[in-house]
Amino acid sequence: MEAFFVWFQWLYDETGVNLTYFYDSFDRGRMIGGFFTTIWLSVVCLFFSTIIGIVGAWLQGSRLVWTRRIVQGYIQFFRNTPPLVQMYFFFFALGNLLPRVKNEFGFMEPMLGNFTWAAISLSFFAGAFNVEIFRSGIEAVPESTREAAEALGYNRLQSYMYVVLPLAFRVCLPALNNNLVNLVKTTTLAYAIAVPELLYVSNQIWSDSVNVPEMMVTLLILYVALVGLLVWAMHRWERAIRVPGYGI
Amino acid sequence: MSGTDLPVLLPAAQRLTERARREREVGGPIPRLQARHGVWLAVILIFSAGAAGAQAGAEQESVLSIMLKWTPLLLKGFVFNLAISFLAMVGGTIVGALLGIWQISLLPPVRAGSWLVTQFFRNAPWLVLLFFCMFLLPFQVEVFGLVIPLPDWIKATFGLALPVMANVSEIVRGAIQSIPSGQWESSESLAFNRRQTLWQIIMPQCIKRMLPPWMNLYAILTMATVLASVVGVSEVMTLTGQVLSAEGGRTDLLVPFYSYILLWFFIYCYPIARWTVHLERHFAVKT
Amino acid sequence: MTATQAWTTDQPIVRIADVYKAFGAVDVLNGVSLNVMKGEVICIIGPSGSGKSTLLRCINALVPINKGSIQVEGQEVHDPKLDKLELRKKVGMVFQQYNLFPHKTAVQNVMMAPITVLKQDKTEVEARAYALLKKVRLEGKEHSYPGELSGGQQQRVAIARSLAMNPDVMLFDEVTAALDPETVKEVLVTIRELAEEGMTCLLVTHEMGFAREVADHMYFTDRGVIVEQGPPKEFFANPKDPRTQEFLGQIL
Amino acid sequence: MTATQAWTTDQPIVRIADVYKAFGAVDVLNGVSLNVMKGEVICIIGPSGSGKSTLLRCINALVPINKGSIQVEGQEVHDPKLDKLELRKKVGMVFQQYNLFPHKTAVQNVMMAPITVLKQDKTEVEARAYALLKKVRLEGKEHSYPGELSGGQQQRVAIARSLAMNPDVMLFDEVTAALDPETVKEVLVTIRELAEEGMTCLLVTHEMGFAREVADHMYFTDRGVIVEQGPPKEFFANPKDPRTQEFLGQIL
Amino acid sequence: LADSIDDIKARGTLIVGVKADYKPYGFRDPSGAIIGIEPELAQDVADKLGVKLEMVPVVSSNRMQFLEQGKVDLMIATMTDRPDRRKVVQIVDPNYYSSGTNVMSQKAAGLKKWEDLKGKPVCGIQGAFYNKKTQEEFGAKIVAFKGTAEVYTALKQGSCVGFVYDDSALIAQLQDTAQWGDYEMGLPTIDDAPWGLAVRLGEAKFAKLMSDMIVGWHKSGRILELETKNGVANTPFAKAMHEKYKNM
Ligand SMILES: Nc1ncnc2c1ncn2[C@@H]1O[C@H](COP(=O)(O)OP(=O)(O)OP(=O)(O)O)[C@@H](O)[C@H]1O
Ligand SMILES: Nc1ncnc2c1ncn2[C@@H]1O[C@H](COP(=O)(O)OP(=O)(O)OP(=O)(O)O)[C@@H](O)[C@H]1O
Ligand SMILES: [Mg+2]
Ligand SMILES: [Mg+2]
Repeated sequence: MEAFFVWFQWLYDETGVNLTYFYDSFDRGRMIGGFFTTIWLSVVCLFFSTIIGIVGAWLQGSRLVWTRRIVQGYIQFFRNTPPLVQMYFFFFALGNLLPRVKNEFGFMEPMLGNFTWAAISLSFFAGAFNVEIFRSGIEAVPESTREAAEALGYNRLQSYMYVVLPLAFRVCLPALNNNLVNLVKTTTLAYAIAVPELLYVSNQIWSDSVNVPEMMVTLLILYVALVGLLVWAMHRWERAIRVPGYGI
Repeated sequence: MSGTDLPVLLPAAQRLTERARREREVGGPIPRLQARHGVWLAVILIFSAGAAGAQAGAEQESVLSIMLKWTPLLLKGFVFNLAISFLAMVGGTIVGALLGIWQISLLPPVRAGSWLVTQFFRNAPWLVLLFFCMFLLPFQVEVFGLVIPLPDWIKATFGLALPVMANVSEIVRGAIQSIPSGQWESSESLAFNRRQTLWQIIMPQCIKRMLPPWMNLYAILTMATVLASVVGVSEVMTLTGQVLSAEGGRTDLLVPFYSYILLWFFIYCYPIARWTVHLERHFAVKT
Repeated sequence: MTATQAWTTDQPIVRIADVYKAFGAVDVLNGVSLNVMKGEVICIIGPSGSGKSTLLRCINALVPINKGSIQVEGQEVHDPKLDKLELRKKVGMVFQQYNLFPHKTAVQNVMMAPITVLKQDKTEVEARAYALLKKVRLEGKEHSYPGELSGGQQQRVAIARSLAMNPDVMLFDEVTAALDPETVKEVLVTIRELAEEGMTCLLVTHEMGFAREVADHMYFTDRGVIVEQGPPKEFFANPKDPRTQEFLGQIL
Repeated sequence: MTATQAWTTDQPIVRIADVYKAFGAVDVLNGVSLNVMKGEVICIIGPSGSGKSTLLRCINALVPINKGSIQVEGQEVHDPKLDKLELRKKVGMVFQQYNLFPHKTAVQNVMMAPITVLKQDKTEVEARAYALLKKVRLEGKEHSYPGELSGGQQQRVAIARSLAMNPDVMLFDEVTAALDPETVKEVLVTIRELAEEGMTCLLVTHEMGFAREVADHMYFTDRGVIVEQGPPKEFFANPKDPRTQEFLGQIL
Repeated sequence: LADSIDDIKARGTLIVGVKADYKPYGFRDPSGAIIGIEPELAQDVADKLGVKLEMVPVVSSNRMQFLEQGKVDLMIATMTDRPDRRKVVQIVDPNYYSSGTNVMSQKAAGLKKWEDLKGKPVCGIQGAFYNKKTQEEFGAKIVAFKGTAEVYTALKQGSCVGFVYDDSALIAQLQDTAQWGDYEMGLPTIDDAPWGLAVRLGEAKFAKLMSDMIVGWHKSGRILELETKNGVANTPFAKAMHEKYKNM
């Protein structure tokens, strides 16, 4: 293993290709930390944005005008403003409004840290798109299928949970898939509020070691792999829940 | 898969037409909600917050007047954002549409090649693509001794057009594949060739399905133009950072300034979103 | 809630009195009255758009009515205070397009409602579901998805799904459309068996041969009113109303 | 390409000889042979899944065959060198699901193919399209979109659309399924008129009454082979094959 | 290979990469022009060459690429002179400026020595080279943001205990007692690191010219003058260099 790391030192000396995270244990630690932060942030946001999408689409079908309006307002706000600015907004503006708590060093610090805010703002951002995606899926479920559920005595929530949503899910999976891919890529924005994810640590490494191109290539490879994994898993899933006789 | 849509549950087509008919009976589109009121409320809140901040530091210049002072500069930056988003969308859409059609080509190599290109550019982070454009494209090109400069914002346009292209490609492919196969068969049995079928039968039916994801993509792209700072474009976010720094890092400026920028984006993008809904409905009535 | 207040089996189980229904400006039902006794099988025929499906949907409270009264087991269906879920447990409906849940297998389709809606025990429901599928001659197809079944098979799953709720009344909306003669026959046999077991059935159909075979009583609707009725023999042999005569005359 | 090489009108216009077709492991056609003369109307009946639709689609070269020969006007359909577009100009097809182009009005649906494919003059095609729609009794519906037409009306637009190409042979796949008796009658009349004008028609149907009325010759298919054939009178009155007898016996 | 001085003269403009977000070294005025200490130095160079000056705003992640690509002729962009950077661009000797590193924190925190930072969240600026050191040697948890405005806001809201930054900039900030009365710069300044002005590798003639110019600036006290003009206390480095060169 050590020899492996030393080889990259040699590579740098000989060719100028500087992959510090192989031979420098500090950079390696940062890089691994960044990698897992990205994964963790992605997973958290994938989960919550999907929940937001499902609940939002359900609320959008509500009979109460104001519920629908609030959901629409939410969607329009988050879709039409840059997520980077949203993140600032959550962290600096809302973060300031929350009560502070004493931390282990005896300082008053904000109740929610930057990771939490990044997760919240990215979930809301992707969630806004998810609501629309689920809505389109729900609209594609034939009225007659919903009626059949009603005729069997399902109430509104039951027919949504057991019939409409499972079908809508299959219809909108490709679109959802796409949005989730975007979400994973968008987690890079968390670097703006100092969440130590991949872009953030890469940025630190390239400012320390002047190896911007190498780090960019690294980022490219890592993200294409990560997203590729997600796409692959989603496709597997898509196939697994595919309904015979439907879709193309 | 795609931004795009939907391997549609077959009966949906019928049902949607039903709704369109109902809308026609009512004598026009049944209006969806108006997010505007809520938003204006938010705007007023933001401004009052700014004003309050201004009163706190009495001897300092008021937040509002600082914002006004810098507005012309920031607007110049915002113009870059809009120009980049517009050009990248046009370029990306044209190339992406071709790529999407190639994805359903009957020739396996064409199909595989365009699939690969699409997947690669779709999965790579935008920032990294932008950086490579900055890095790989020269700052000027010489054609027959003529030096054509490639300013940063052109590079940024190029860098952003790549992911747009990949996304459009997926949108087009998804939409084409969501058209029931009966449409292909009946065109075939009427002796349409593949090109005629595609352009006269399939594509017109795809428009409605493609519009929402396409406009979503434009929204995402517009928001992503702020990344152009990486290639050195003085777009609005970069300038905002520089302005805040020029004001000496006053902590009461950060939120008002970013809210201000937020508002600009909203004012630009929201009407487009409304217009999409309108267009979608327009196409829905006809099908 | 399970209100059988004043109702006894010697009264009509479904009592429809002077029902009017309009969709916007379109008058669909213009004063329909009919009574169905427990265990009876009635058939409603009539040209397209004459309001047959709408009538069935009104009985099930899927659409509200404008005027008149519909009672099932003595209980007013369009009473705003009525718990619709209770009604639907008593009245089953089979749709022309089957409307099976495409993401569930045949047996799951049958089991879902009793478990979710009636909160019945899963193993018990499962046993009943298999029995029902056997009854509609679908042994071996229990684990097929609707997309893998032929139209006639889907139709029979839909019937089993409704029966699993143990309704007192079944509404069938054009259950034989687009089926081949053999499958029509199978569905016919199934419905007959149900009737023999005392199930009350209301059918809408375009298949005259089928109606003749299965019905205890025929109704002919046109433009939202019942134009003619009677036992099938007489109805087909000597239609009295000119509209009925014309309609029956078209049949090949 | 308009090859009428050796074909003369005294030979069968459609000549199907010993055709085999399998989808993967599923054998669908197992040696089908039949001949249709110019101006003849033939009906193919048979249980669901017996390969009727597949046979029609083979004639139109929508699906390739595994073995055997299909000739239209003396020309081999499954000759790889054949220009399929030329074949399809000669053979029209009407699908069970209509497959109209939902983004075009009725008259546009009819006009599209002649203009795009045959490059015919627009005004001339337009006049013909209106005439065709009149012929299928759709006056006044010319500018309706498919979504605004009833099933029977859509079906007739689909017929007009195929006729606009002036084919020599028409294939109808279950065109009357899910239509009410009155509309079935109208479609029947339309097809009869076509036959009288000398059009060759191949129909697949589940409506025995309809088949009896319209066909010059009946074919009964089961499990991918033609089990029985004959003129309709004899076919319905004295079926010889036990399978046919059973099938016809089911009819109500 | 043509010499870039000839190119610049032929072109009639000198293109210099400067910072635009680092008051007072390089920042915008409301008209959009970039002003500050470094732009003035750049103007001196242009005057010396007798050409017009064009300034390109750079950030740490792209400044070296811009120079390598030929997009800028010269870089005066607060870049710390480090050996690995010398491999990529040619840093001109002598150094034109220098700054030390210090931490601004609440007086109540009572930070006295660098080791006190251990385990605590400390704000920083993305791309600063001392982030790594503070993290690696003193065990602080660096929370780095894009710009100073973000950092000051985060500091105020308690997201970190201090701000590690160039001491000269911190001194200037602390003068605003209305906002920062409760804060101090309690640690000893470390790492007096020199800043380097850079040209492309192999530009011997241009490098020589720039070297002479830097000596000239030190000799004439131009740097000290610019510091005073921009409200920065004269730094020990500038004073020392002036002493060293003034009599040569
Ligand atoms: N939701 C609705 N809104 C408006 N009009 C409707 C609606 N549902 C049905 N109708 C109209 O009511 C009339 C009767 O419809 P219904 O479905 O009851 O006819 P039907 O007798 O079942 O005909 P078919 O035999 O074609 O099924 C039709 O003209 C139809 O267009
Ligand atoms: N593309 C296909 N792939 C696999 N199997 C197919 C395909 N198309 C048809 N089949 C099978 O071929 C058989 C015959 O199908 P076909 O559609 O020709 O029947 P049909 O006689 O028209 O029946 P119906 O009366 O129900 O329309 C069926 O068992 C069907 O499942
Ligand atoms: Mg009906
Ligand atoms: Mg068929």
